[in-house]
Amino acid sequence: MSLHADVWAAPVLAGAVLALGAYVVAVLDVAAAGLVAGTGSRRVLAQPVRNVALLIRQEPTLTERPDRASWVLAPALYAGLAAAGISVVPWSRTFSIADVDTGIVLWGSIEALVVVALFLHGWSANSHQPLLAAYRFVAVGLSYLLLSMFVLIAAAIPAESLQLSRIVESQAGLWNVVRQPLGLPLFAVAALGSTTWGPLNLAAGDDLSGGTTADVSGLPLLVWLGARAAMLTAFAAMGTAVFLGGWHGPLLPDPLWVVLKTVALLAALVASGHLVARVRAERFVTWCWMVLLPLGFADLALAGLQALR
Amino acid sequence: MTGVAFWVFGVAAVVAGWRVFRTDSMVRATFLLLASFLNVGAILLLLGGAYLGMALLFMMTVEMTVMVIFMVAFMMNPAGLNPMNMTHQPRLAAVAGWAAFAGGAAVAWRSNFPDRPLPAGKAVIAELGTELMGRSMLMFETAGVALVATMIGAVVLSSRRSRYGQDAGDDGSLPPVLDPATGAYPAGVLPEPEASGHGHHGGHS
Amino acid sequence: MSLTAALLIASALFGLGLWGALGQQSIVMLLMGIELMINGVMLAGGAMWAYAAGGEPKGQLLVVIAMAVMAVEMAVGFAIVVAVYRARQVDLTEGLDSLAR
Amino acid sequence: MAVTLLTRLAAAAPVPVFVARGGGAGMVPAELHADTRLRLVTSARHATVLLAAGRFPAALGEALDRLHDQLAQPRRTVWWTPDASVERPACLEEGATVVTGSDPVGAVVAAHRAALTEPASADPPVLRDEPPNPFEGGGDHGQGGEGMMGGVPYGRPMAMTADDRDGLALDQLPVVFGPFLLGLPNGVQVRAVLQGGTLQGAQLEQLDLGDGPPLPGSETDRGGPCQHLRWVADALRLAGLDALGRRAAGLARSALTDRRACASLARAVRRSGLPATWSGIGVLDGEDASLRLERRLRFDEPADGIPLGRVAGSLPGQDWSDALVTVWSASAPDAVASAAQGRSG
Repeated sequence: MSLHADVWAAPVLAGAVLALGAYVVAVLDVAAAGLVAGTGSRRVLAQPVRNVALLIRQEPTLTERPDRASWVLAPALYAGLAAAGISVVPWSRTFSIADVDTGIVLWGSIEALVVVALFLHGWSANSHQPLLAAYRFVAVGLSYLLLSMFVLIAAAIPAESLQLSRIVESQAGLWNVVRQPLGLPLFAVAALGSTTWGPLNLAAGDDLSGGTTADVSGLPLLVWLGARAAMLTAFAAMGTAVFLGGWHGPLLPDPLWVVLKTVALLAALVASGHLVARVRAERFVTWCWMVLLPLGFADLALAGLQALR
Repeated sequence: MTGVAFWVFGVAAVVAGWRVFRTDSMVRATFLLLASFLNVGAILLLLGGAYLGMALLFMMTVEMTVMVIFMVAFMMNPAGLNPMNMTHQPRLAAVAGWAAFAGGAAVAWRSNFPDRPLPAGKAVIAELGTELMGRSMLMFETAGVALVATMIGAVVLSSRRSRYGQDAGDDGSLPPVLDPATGAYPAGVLPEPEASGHGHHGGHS
Repeated sequence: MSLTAALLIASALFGLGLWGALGQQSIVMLLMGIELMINGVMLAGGAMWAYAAGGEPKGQLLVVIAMAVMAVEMAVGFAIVVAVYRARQVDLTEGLDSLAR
Repeated sequence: MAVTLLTRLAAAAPVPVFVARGGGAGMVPAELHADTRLRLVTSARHATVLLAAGRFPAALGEALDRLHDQLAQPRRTVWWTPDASVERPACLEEGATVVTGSDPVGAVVAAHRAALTEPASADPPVLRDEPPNPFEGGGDHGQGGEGMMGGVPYGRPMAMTADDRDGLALDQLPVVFGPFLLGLPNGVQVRAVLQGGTLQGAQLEQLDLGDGPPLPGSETDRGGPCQHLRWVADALRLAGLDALGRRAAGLARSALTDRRACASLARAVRRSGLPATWSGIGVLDGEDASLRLERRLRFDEPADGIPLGRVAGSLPGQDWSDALVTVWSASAPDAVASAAQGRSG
């Protein structure tokens, strides 16, 4: 069975992993942007550090009569959810930070609470564009949530467990990405949605002057953007565990496989942001219910049939 | 340790539940209710209901997200920036609330429930699954059918062209005319003129 | 942590919910009161399951059914709010004192 | 030591700059996106430097002052203008660096470094921290109207109910967007009535852009590849394709347009799915935003800009983002800008 981290060490460990992950996301983002723009990829390692330094030096601003408690709590909630998410991901056969036996259900709750965090962030500024972004995000969020739950439950069926380590173990012979080919793409939709990233950047885009972040600057903005990148890392790690076979792989040690697969998945998610145009919210919601959700059903039905065989 | 955590979650659940009806901001009210649910979910986890607690977190979060949109859409002054009072029969409500609490507390205090604690190491999640798909399948399926019926009913009730045909438009909540030739409406349901139809948020002038 | 303590908190939640459901004018707030009452019921059910029923799976089933009831209550409640609002532009219980349009 | 290291790192970061386009600026500032020393931001809150490009008379100047005060400290203001003798708003009076040449990037970077290293001479606010209009409340709770609703406390109308497309009469909120928003032609602001994220009504107002010479570069190649590429650069930013927008801006800046590079950009844009995403948005005169994008990518002669009044008429019922796409594609912002210049010349 899996080893759990100590109660007090767990948050520190999760925070460290996520900080590193957020840095990797930022580096990948700068590199991908440079490649697509044709401006080259010089200073990719230094630029994220400089941007962080600038945000630390910038003073936070206030709007007129914001909902202060929510404004402070929303970024903290987002970051905390990312930490909870990364905690259930197993890094090797013997270690994950907190391998709870209802890992999949916990992940579902995290995705649902992300919608709350984003809504609060947009709502609390008492300003138009953040509020528009918040409304829009709730519509989108409620659409992709079901999708993600379906594919995660489908992955739990062959493992006969809701626990992440058991789900990885069940992929020893065949990875879920082959066994349930619809799973990973649909999970990626939820990943991009929950982090409002790339083609699904509906709550932080330039069409709304930065969406929920439009009136945030300085340290609160840094926390929010950091939490967003950390959440993307958590999603990539989760995708690795559930669909890409987690630690399974030849020659290399377990954790290295997890890291490699996670970074590869992150690179794909980040690159999509520079290659694919942002979808329209209304059209996405329609697609989600009319096309993607039936696909999610199909994924679940396929997993069920395979289990009956 | 678990004892302290239990009381922290318990008090937080009660305080959040109390603040729900004491804040002006509808968004805060909704998320305070969510906080109350999350704390109860945490208590269920402490009690050993590994699946129940998690499911509560998940369900209530989604439910409250829908709730908050309703709050902002339908309530006037949803941010609570203007002070206002939206209560009635406060004394009756308070008395009933205290009475319910007193009754429950008396039961908790005085009753002798059998002392049969949850055995340690019981596979509660697997047991729940077997129960739902085995002995109690009928009950579970009934709940499922009820949920589907609810979904259909809710859509029919809230849809614009609901009860009376495809293109009824605004007349969706009006019964059809009795006699198409004269256009007569049933007694008492004459469509009101536009102006008086917008006595918005009535009772607050 | 004991059965008595859990039932005490559950009755506090139930009482608060009843207070809110009876005292609030807005239909949506009334729904929130009912939700809080069911919250208390679920806690009581969970506590009984853990302390007095020896972990009998039917206890868990009861809580699951309570959750389903809550989902139904909420969906139907919101549908009624929308229907009433469409017809009368009110969201207060006082606007619902008659079933006629 | 630590603090100086932090400052040194911050000073070396790409400068987050908010570009406000005024009279005579045309679409030239779009080219700034190509410079890797800068990072164009769409919210003033994220910027350290406010780059005011062109003229800002009267109402436009007031809007610029309000925008200026929203930048977080430390901040600096740079005024890019061919003629610094024209009327200027308060935020461009003192302390603002004036650039009259064709390249403001050096000045912007210098301003950014100065902002971080010399906090003593911070760029102070020019307006007092108070609502733009006095409180005019009335009613039971000071809200300004009858009962619970309505009124204009602080000069901003409260949300009121009105019919909408679902047949539910929910609150609608009158708001003003612009005039420095990405996707709006220079000096244009939107008076919108919002219900949720949907526009129920919209007016487009062209604020006075003043008289004077245009920014260097805006006269070159009107209607030619450069103008199209500038338009495409902004359109791509609006669509969330920042990096591709940077490529388009780079091509626009390099004046002698490399045909192969342009073709490759057009391919990348088509591959991104943007034409499909924009199909069906803002149909006016038989063309939607997608067709207008295609026309720009092919460097076809632009259709004459559709008058702002007609564009505004097509906005109700659209989502806010679709509305921005409609305005940016249909109003032909270069035509708007050159019309304003033609009037001045």
